[in-house]
Amino acid sequence: MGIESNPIIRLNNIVKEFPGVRALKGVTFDVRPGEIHALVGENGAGKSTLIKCMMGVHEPTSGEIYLNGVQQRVKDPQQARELGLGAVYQDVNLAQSLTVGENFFIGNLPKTKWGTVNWKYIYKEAQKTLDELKINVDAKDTVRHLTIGQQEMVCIARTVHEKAKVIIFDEPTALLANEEVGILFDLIHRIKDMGVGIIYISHRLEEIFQICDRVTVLKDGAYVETLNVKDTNQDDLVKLMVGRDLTNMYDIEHFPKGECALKVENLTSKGVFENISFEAYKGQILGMFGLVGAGRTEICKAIFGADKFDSGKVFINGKEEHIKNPRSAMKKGVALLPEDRKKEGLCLGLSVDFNTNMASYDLISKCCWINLKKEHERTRHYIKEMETKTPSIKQLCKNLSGGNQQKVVIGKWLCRDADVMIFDEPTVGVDVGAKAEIYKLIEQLTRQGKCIILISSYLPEIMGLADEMMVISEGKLMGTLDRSEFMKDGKLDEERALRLASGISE
Amino acid sequence: MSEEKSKTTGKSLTSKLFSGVGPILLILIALFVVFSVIRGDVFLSGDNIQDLLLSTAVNGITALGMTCCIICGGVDLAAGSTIGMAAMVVSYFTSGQIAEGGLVPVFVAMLIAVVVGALIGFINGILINDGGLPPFIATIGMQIIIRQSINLIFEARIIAQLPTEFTDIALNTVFGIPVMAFVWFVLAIITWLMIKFTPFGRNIFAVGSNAETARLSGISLRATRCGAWMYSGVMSAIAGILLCARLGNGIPSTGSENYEFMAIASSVVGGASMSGGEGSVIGTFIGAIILQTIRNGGIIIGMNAHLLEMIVGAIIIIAVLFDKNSGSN
Amino acid sequence: MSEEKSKTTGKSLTSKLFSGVGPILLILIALFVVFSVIRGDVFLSGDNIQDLLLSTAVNGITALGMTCCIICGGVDLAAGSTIGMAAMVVSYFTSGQIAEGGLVPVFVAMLIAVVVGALIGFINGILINDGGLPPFIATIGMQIIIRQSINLIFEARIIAQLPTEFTDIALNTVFGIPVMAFVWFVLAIITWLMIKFTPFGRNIFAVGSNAETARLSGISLRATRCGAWMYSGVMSAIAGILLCARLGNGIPSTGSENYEFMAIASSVVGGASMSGGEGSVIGTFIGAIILQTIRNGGIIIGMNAHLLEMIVGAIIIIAVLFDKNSGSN
Amino acid sequence: EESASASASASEPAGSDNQGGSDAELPLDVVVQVKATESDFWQYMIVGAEQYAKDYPDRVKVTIQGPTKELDYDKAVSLLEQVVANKPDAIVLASSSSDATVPAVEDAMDQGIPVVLADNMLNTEKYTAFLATDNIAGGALAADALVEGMEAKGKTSGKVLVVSSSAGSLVMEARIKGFTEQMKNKYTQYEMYPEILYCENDVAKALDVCAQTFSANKDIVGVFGGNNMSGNGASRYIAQEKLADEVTCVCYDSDPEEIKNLRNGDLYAMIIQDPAGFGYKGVDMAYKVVAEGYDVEANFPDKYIDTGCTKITAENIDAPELQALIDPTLLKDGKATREWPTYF
Ligand SMILES: Nc1ncnc2c1ncn2[C@@H]1O[C@H](COP(=O)(O)OP(=O)(O)OP(=O)(O)O)[C@@H](O)[C@H]1O
Ligand SMILES: Nc1ncnc2c1ncn2[C@@H]1O[C@H](COP(=O)(O)OP(=O)(O)OP(=O)(O)O)[C@@H](O)[C@H]1O
Ligand SMILES: [Mg+2]
Ligand SMILES: [Mg+2]
Repeated sequence: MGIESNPIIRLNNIVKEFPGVRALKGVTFDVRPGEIHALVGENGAGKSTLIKCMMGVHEPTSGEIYLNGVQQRVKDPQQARELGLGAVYQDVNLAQSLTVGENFFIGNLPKTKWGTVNWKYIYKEAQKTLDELKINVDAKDTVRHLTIGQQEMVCIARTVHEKAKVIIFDEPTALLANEEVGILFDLIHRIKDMGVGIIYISHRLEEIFQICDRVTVLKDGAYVETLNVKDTNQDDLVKLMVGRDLTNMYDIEHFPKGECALKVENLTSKGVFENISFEAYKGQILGMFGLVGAGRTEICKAIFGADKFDSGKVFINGKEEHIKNPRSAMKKGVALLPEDRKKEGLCLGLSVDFNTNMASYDLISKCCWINLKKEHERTRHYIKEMETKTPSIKQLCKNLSGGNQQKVVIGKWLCRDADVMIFDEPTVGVDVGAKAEIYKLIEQLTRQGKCIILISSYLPEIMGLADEMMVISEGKLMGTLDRSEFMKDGKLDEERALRLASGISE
Repeated sequence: MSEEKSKTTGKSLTSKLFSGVGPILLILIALFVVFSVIRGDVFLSGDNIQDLLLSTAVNGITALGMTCCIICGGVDLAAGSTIGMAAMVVSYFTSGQIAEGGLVPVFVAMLIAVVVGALIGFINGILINDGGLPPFIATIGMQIIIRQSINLIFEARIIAQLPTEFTDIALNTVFGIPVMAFVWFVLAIITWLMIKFTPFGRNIFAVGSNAETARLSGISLRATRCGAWMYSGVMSAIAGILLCARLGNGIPSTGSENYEFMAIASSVVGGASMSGGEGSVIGTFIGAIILQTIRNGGIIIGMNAHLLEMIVGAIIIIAVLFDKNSGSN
Repeated sequence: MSEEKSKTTGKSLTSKLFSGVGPILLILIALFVVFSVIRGDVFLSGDNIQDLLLSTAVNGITALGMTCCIICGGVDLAAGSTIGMAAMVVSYFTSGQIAEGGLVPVFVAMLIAVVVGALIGFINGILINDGGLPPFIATIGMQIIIRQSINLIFEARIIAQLPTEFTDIALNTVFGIPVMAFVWFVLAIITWLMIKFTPFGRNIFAVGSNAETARLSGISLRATRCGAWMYSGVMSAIAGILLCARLGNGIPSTGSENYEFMAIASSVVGGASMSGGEGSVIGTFIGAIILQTIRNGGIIIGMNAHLLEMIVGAIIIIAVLFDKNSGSN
Repeated sequence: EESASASASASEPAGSDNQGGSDAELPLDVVVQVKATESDFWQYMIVGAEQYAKDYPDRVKVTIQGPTKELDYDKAVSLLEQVVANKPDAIVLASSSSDATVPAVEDAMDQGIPVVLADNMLNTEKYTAFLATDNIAGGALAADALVEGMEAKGKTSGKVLVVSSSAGSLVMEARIKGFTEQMKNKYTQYEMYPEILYCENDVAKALDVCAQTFSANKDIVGVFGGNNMSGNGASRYIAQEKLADEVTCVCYDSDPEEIKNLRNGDLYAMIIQDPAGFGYKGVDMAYKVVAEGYDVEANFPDKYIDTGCTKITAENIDAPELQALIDPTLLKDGKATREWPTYF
């Protein structure tokens, strides 16, 4: 391992200012060949901004970038690529209407001797890389038809294919399930062995201890410290990031079962999920676990009236309800926090204020007249409650960091005060501090007697929180485990859940 | 955006109202200064200011509805033909040529025209929401259909002999303001209130910004879209009624010359974003005045008609450029 | 999409070419059947098919450029005025009225007109990319400016006395096909090849699909956008040259009557998506033919002109509805 | 422009339009507003008006005004309102609508600014004089010419087609009415094609609609093009398809294409109006009324001056005295001169 060798890339005293926001306040950071260097920090600490400066997406306000000891000005992404820098961004999608193969070569399409696009080569090469990485995607498929998880894998494969000298991963596991995380880690190790420098950004700290060599901590845009991973531990890291101790965040209070709030009978949507039946109770957290593409999102969307289903019954508070659309679901007291916050959770071009209130204007208006004072009060209340980092309630959501965006979405649904709340991957891209807050919030909601349905692909989270856990595989309910069944002597029995999730019945 | 932002800051009412429309207000002031310096005696005369307001009213009213559609993520390219349809409907029902003394009282005829406008808007909304058509295409299709319906139904003939109580609308003033301009002001205030203080107004922003998010937040896409295009249909119908009073006849081709484009230009010059979720009534109001001021002033200083129209085109581009670039800083 | 998908499947060439355009091909066939049943003797005659192709050519060519702009995420509303400008430029440089025997040889005059078209496209591209203007607004502004430039430069007068070697283009045929239609076919094939097989063509899709991704992948947005609108400018200029040859005179209002809308309608009927990243040359080709077939057949069967145009409007809506709903299954 | 303020100070009482307003300074400030600047026909009227100013620079100074497009009624009204607000010495107006501009015209007359109307009559009594073609008579003349041409070709029966520019235009309606009634009443041996074809003022569309209608109806023997764009397209179609032996074409107004087709025998006749005369005589009238106190009603009780139509065929197309009538722009370049009619 070339830990002691010269860095491939070194950032010196990088400062980046946005109008009204100083996102980076002099960050110094380097990566050596063959090392995996983690970058951690709370939401809005400036991680994404730092790598965007490195990749020529943003121009740093001041500071220098050295590549192999030579100072470089990275003026655009094209140049970054030529310099051997590759990135898998947290928030940049693929070109949706192009094929997977084309996305591999976008901006740099291979040509035949006549100067036309060499399609054969494109598909052959792309497929080769996909196969090597065991990604089960056809290079000729249109990206639009892939799931988010698959798209993410395609993004990674593309960067690997470009044979970059430095590869940046910005929260690559956020949308992946355990199995895929394993594949990804294998992959990262292989790349590392090739002598590539890797920058790894994640809010899942245990991953850092699993694969990283060094870790740099950012806080509020400022550089805090760089440590060797083997010289530190999770608690110390959290303390550096958050500035305070966080004891076991999954350690929330559990409450006794209340009445049945939601009952689903034989819910079926052909080809997506079949014969799903379950009950969820007041004061309880019902976990829904499964691998990516298992169909959990679709089940919940069907219950919420956002998707159509073919047959089955939904009972709310013991009464059968025919829910036609999200509005009628909301009227019956059901809320859904969607998994893709940018596409389904937020109006990115509108303010925090607007987004917080948009699902509940009817609650703060009289005779079609909105009470603006209440609107602002509520927004301020939830910003304070969840410690959302935003310069003002008028800030546009697109200018917030990923984690803070998620907090806005949660705020929106808290405004509605629903009885049954479905959280679909609520902590994706959320920092440890905020995660702990979200868990506390969930705890508080169950204390108030609300019924929570929690979808997560992140096993520690779901096992830590759920009172009961449903495991879904390929649209079928594989089994429901009680907390007592997966918590044996205070330890989690991960194996059983994973076996069910992979479709192996008991 | 402009409007959105303004409302929380604790500044005075004026600064609240005009924050965000700064750049175009500057353009408007610049135009006034230029024309006043060259021919202030005429340009600033009470008569001319009345003329300016009167001749802006039709586009100003159409642009109010257009702004709603743009905020909602689309355009209403049927606005001009709705103007024409409303003009013909109101003429048909009031003309002494069709029936002695008109078929129905003027007021009822106006109501019918407004209902027709709303109906057109409703069809647009359904085509866009339930048919999934891009608003551009749905409303171009409707534009053609409405324009040709006018020709078919009214046999492409001019309807004359409108009652003077109707045509006088275009001549009278209230508080020294032409009635048409007064109606425009009132509708602008109503639209502003609607956009700022009603859930429907907010829903338009939500749907225009991100329809899927809006749907999952319990907002009815159908109600919102139909509402926005119906509002535009109603505004266009009112504009058509007033234009008809001004023209004194029901002319089948009323509203055919770029009325949509001018309404869109007014909205966009006023800060509305063609990608939806952004727009302000005050901006649109100023935008409409800017476009008419160029024409008005240009004629007063004796500019060549073609050159003048060319400048209108250039100002549309410049105003939006200006807005974009001062907005991002 | 239509095109996108087709290329991978290992089917025969025909099925490759036409996969994805199934629904509109059906509409076209239905139209042919209807008109053939009613007046097949006239409608299917060689003369009429020639006429049909000839009269589709101008819109067909304009629509090719328009499709590129739509794929790239915008529209070119200056297309019609570019047609007019090209027609006037080529007339000015060849007319015997301006100079004995024309100022320059016909070929050079055509080249100049094409360069002017490209230049207009370039300005559009710069306004859209560097100015950050929505394509709709940038090209409306340019439309007004170009149209008025024509009036100013050429004094809004018809230019006559064009050389017959030029005007004959519209009368001659190659392989039994009118030259104008032949040019259209050739340009369609060139455009198809460009879109499918050149990096530039693919970049248009990438930019229209997701400009930010394209930029991060190192695609030059400026080059791609300027390229797309320049292509549209060049196509419009060629359309304008041919139209001018057909009209035999340089008429200042050439290309002003909804030429843009028809080009957009052809593209969208052919499956292009107004939100960008989607569109096919074959679809556009068929779309253009559909729209002209209705008019052609409608007049042959003696339909009322207004009713006929109304049906054109309805078909635009229906074709897109049909395409949406069969496409999503 | 200096005189604008001069006449503004001379705020005469209403109805004094016929008295000698000799207090206005010479040259008079006369505004000529046309229906559309973007059209050859209205450019001809402008040429006429400017020619008068060229002939008598000491009498008038002419300013040209008008919307770019004819259908833009709203803009025409605003324009006129502003023109009136500018207080010129006189206005010559070709208005595209009959009522829309009435208030502004009445306003001008009330202020003592004479308004001479051209081409299109307004629904008011308050105007100084009206110079126009009798379009119904012109349409009938077209019918006569068409029949003359058809008979010369030995076509004594068959269908007759009308190509119009666009629906809903008053002058087009009048011409087509004049034409159709003459055909139906006087020449019953011919059959009118039941649908009017519209070309939306687009020559390409005129070509297309002719092509399809002719393919479907082999018995068409005559075509009437209602304005220059429709006539241009119709005659061009006949020229292209070499149908001149079978089909006779007559059209209203002239343009270069029509002249060419007339010479080649593809167009039988043009019915031309005198747009330059509208301009020249309109300004002349304005001058006479303001400066010389000319009394219109004494000479023309209904204040109407028919500027007449002229039938142009291959016989008289080269007559030197008609050259400037056929193409008034020749006046501008000094390539031709003409005698102006002495109506008054
Ligand atoms: N384009 C922008 N305009 C204004 N402010 C911005 C912009 N981009 C980022 N910021 C701000 O810069 C700060 C850093 O954001 P960044 O996205 O880098 O955080 P992050 O560390 O990646 O957070 P997360 O873990 O939530 O993704 C935040 O306060 C954010 O609001
Ligand atoms: N746009 C689409 N087109 C085709 N199939 C789709 C599409 N979206 C989802 N699917 C399919 O629907 C099923 C469920 O997908 P989804 O990823 O939403 O499930 P999930 O259990 O919520 O997974 P995740 O862990 O990502 O939340 C999968 O088989 C997926 O392939
Ligand atoms: Mg980030
Ligand atoms: Mg999911």
